Amino acid sequence: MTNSIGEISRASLLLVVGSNTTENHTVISGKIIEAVRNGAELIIIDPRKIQLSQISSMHLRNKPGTDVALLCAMMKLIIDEKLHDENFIGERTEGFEELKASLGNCTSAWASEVSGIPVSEIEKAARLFAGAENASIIYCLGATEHVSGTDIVRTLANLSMLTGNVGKPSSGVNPLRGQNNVQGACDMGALPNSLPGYVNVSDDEGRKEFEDLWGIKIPESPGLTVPEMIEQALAGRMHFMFIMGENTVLSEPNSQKVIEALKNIEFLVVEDIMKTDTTDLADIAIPAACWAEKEGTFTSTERRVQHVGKAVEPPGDAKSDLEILVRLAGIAGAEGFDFKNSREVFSEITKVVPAYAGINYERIGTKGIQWPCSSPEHEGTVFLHEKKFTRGKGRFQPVKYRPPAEVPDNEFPYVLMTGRNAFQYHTGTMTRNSPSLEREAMYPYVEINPSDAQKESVKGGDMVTISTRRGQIRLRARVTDAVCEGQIFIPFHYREAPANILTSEELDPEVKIPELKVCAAKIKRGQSRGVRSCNNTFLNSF
Amino acid sequence: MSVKEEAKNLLGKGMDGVLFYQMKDGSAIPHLFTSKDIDEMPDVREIPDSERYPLSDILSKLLMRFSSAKFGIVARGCDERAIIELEKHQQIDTSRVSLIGFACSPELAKICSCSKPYTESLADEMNEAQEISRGIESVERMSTPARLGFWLSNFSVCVKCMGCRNICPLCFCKECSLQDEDLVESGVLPPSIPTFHLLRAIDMAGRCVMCGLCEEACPAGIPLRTLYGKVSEIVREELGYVPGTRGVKSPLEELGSSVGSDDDLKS
Amino acid sequence: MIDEEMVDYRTVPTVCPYCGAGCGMLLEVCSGEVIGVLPMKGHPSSKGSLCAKGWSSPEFLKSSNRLAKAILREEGEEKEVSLESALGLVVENLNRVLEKYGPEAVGFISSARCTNEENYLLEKFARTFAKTNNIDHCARL
Amino acid sequence: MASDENVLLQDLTPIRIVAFLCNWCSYAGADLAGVSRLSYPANVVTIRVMCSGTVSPYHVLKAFQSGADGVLITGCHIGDCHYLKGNYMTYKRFQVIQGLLQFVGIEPERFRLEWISASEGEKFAETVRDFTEEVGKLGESPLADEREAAKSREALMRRF
Repeated sequence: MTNSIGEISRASLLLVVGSNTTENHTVISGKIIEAVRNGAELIIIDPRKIQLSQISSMHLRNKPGTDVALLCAMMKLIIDEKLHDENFIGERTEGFEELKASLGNCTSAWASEVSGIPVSEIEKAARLFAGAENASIIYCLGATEHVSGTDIVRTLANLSMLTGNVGKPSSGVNPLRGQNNVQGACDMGALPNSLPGYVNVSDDEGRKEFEDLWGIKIPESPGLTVPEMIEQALAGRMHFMFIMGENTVLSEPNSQKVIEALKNIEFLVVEDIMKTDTTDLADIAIPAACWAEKEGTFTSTERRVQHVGKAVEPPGDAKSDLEILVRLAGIAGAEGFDFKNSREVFSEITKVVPAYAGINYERIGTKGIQWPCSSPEHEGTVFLHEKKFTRGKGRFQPVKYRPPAEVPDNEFPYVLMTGRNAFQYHTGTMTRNSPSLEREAMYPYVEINPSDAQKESVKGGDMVTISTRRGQIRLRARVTDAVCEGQIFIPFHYREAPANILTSEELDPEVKIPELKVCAAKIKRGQSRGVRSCNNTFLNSF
Repeated sequence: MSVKEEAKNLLGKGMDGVLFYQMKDGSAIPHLFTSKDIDEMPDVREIPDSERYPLSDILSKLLMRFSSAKFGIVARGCDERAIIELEKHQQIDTSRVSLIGFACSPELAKICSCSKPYTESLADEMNEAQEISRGIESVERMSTPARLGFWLSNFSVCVKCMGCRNICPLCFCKECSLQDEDLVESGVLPPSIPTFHLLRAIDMAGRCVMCGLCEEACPAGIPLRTLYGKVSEIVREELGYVPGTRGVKSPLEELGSSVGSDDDLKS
Repeated sequence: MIDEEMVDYRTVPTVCPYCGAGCGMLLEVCSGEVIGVLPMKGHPSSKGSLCAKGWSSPEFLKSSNRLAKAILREEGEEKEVSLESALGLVVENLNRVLEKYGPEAVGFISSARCTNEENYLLEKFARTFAKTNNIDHCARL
Repeated sequence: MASDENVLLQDLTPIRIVAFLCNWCSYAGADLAGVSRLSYPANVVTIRVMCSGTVSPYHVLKAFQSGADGVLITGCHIGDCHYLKGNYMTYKRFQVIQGLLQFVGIEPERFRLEWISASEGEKFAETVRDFTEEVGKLGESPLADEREAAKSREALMRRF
């Protein structure tokens, strides 16, 4: 996030793109609700009806994967009507003319055609956004899990800079991180193309510093992303894999392929806190301590480095991942792993990641510190880019709309979207073992629009088979207008009906994010089981 | 005498621990002080106003877990009221509890709209409590449809975190009506409107000690104090009962205790 | 005062293990056991709120599905092994693969569920010991 | 909860009333009304309970949730309760529920408590007639389209 969670409630306009905030980032949605109570306009761009829709000023339910078109048309209108912030663009940015030129054909009429949103709505949203004092953009994986995932992020940044909504409070471009420490894992360089602190591995100077520090030569070409590793494994070129705390089988797209790939690896090590579908495939499964059983730091979506306290001892032989890695390095004879505890590791981190330089455990305390924090005197940074952008001037990066990779056809007429619900989390490793959450959302289900349900003669609670080119799953239908006609939605938490059997592994060419939010599917009504045996009202809200 | 000295006295008199807050990196967190660390007990003035926790609920858990231990507690007015009410529901055995009372700051009392921001032991030194409306009047001034709109829109942003129930010192039932499938459908957001919130309001009747922790815990900012405050007002005015006061149990808990005059009832 | 039982109750400030919002929470600990959770009132962003998941986070700690022993799978047979020998096997196989196929044939998947320190260590291990950039995590999911 | 009440209620338009009748007095009173061929509107679904004091607030809320436009509780007169003081409890609860309903914007006239003895067939018929008329004037319960009513952004922004 360029800005902080606390600032959201003071924004005068919030643009929420592809985020079911209430269900997935509940406490952040609380800030959005507070902003609306304070009179903020709320514009939602999301094909699905979400809980925030009922308090929104506008809900643009566009066709999945067409966000870029919609936003480009909004920008064109803003420029055409001279609603953009000329001072900001002049002083702080470059490449405006290129952006303007690139938007030439992005008329509202065109965007309306592509996205299915009426021209008047697009124009109204554009004017509202441009007219707002502090407009804050909040987006999540609904926006980015597309083949055009990078484009949408650029488009949002363009829109934000165009209207001068960067570098001031209650504005900015704010991705909501789905997991407690995605931000930190990226900061730490657990990425194939970057070293800690986002130093590119191909950057000779940057790499050199690490080579000197670690006393070892680092390969200069970027490594493989998870989807690419899976490809390699499938091709028989990946012989050893170490998975630390991830249920890859359920979380990656096209599960059947993932299972095959993992089976194909000669030696697979999986570390986890629970028995999962992935540990079941491991040659060695190593028991890990969970968050309550170890000390360390997490970095939240607002760049807040926070302390995780150890409350209890882990069960049995389980050890913290840190201890396991240190012992592993010890056995392997690797140098530079002589750490007694997380504090010592953290102090090394502060030496290699400039944004963390001024942070230590004492300063983190119970309230955390937001990076960048360059020195022990620096108080941390509430919002980024106040005076200047990291690279100096903010660069507009023109983007061209690309449709999703797999669109519905006669055989597979529905657009399948996947996501989470409020009471389960990711692959359910934790939530499905928590009775009070499991009771709320015990059964896998597919959301179907009432008119589609009628077409397919499906009633709420019926068992249906959903299939795509990659596989099929059986689950219950939930008939609801939360999804538009021609679209279906399946939460991916459930191993008994894993949605990722269905999903497409088409990747964004730049950052390799899979297109989990759009693929083509069909519905087949299965045998109807006793409806009463499961939660009837929930499934049949119509 | 400071609370620390009073707490030390209690430990000297055979108490096993004293429940209060510990200051950790600028945050107040609940902690049970024993003779080992009693010296670290902070003064009541060090506790930030915004950092209150359901100490009475924690005390109840401790009493059940350590079935013969005796505890002291450094309590605010609302903690004490909750303890009294919990005792009436057999959730706390006060013969194993000693209470050290303190008064909240005037600022906090104002934020909480609290009419009794101190414990009974301090009642003589304090000014006569004044009754403060908790937004009830302004809701009542609305027209009936506006009132309905106000509440339904507030309920509609509920995220069913159960924070209001979880943090409530008076919510101790093993089986919760909010998890009754017949009343509140599971898995649906917002939870059944308005049933979910009315159920909780009804359950608060004759119990709510107006500590306000529910409203503070609500991520959606629903004005729960106002809702439960109204229920408490009805119970006080119609049934003559104020939760958290010593003496009789709530008339809603007891079958047959008489209410009003028989003439009232016959009409 | 009681002699046998040692009374203790403390709360441990920590961060919610679920989404990236990073809400502050306190774990209530009694005799080495987590007995509950409270929202951290003074937390700068969550300000004393939690969601349904945060409130129920201690529930999975004692799940019967917890992995408590290292498990070795050989020819379809599962057996429990000591952590030390499990780690020994990991190193043995890693070295074997590195020798036979080179660093391109090994991959490390880190986790957005683990701490900064752990991510840093795994990344460092992959790059310095296995000499590969094949390190990634689930940021895209 | 798929329920038989729902099915019944759907057939009885436009006004739907749920009446809880105590077994010993009011149910007998209703029976007498029937035997005496007294006419009263057919909008009412009766639920027989052993004592009006067993009607939990949850039942009342459930009735409204299931689409009732009005809820009527009837019991023995004070002093006549077959469980001695069950109806005192009814009265206490009634006050709290009615006050709460009023506070959240549901007309208090939709919820009524009447004491009807076994011999008061006429009173039962009259009560149902009167209550149906009163609720009829108010129209359908605003809770029937709860989600529509909840949509208002303006209402959320309203401050004290």
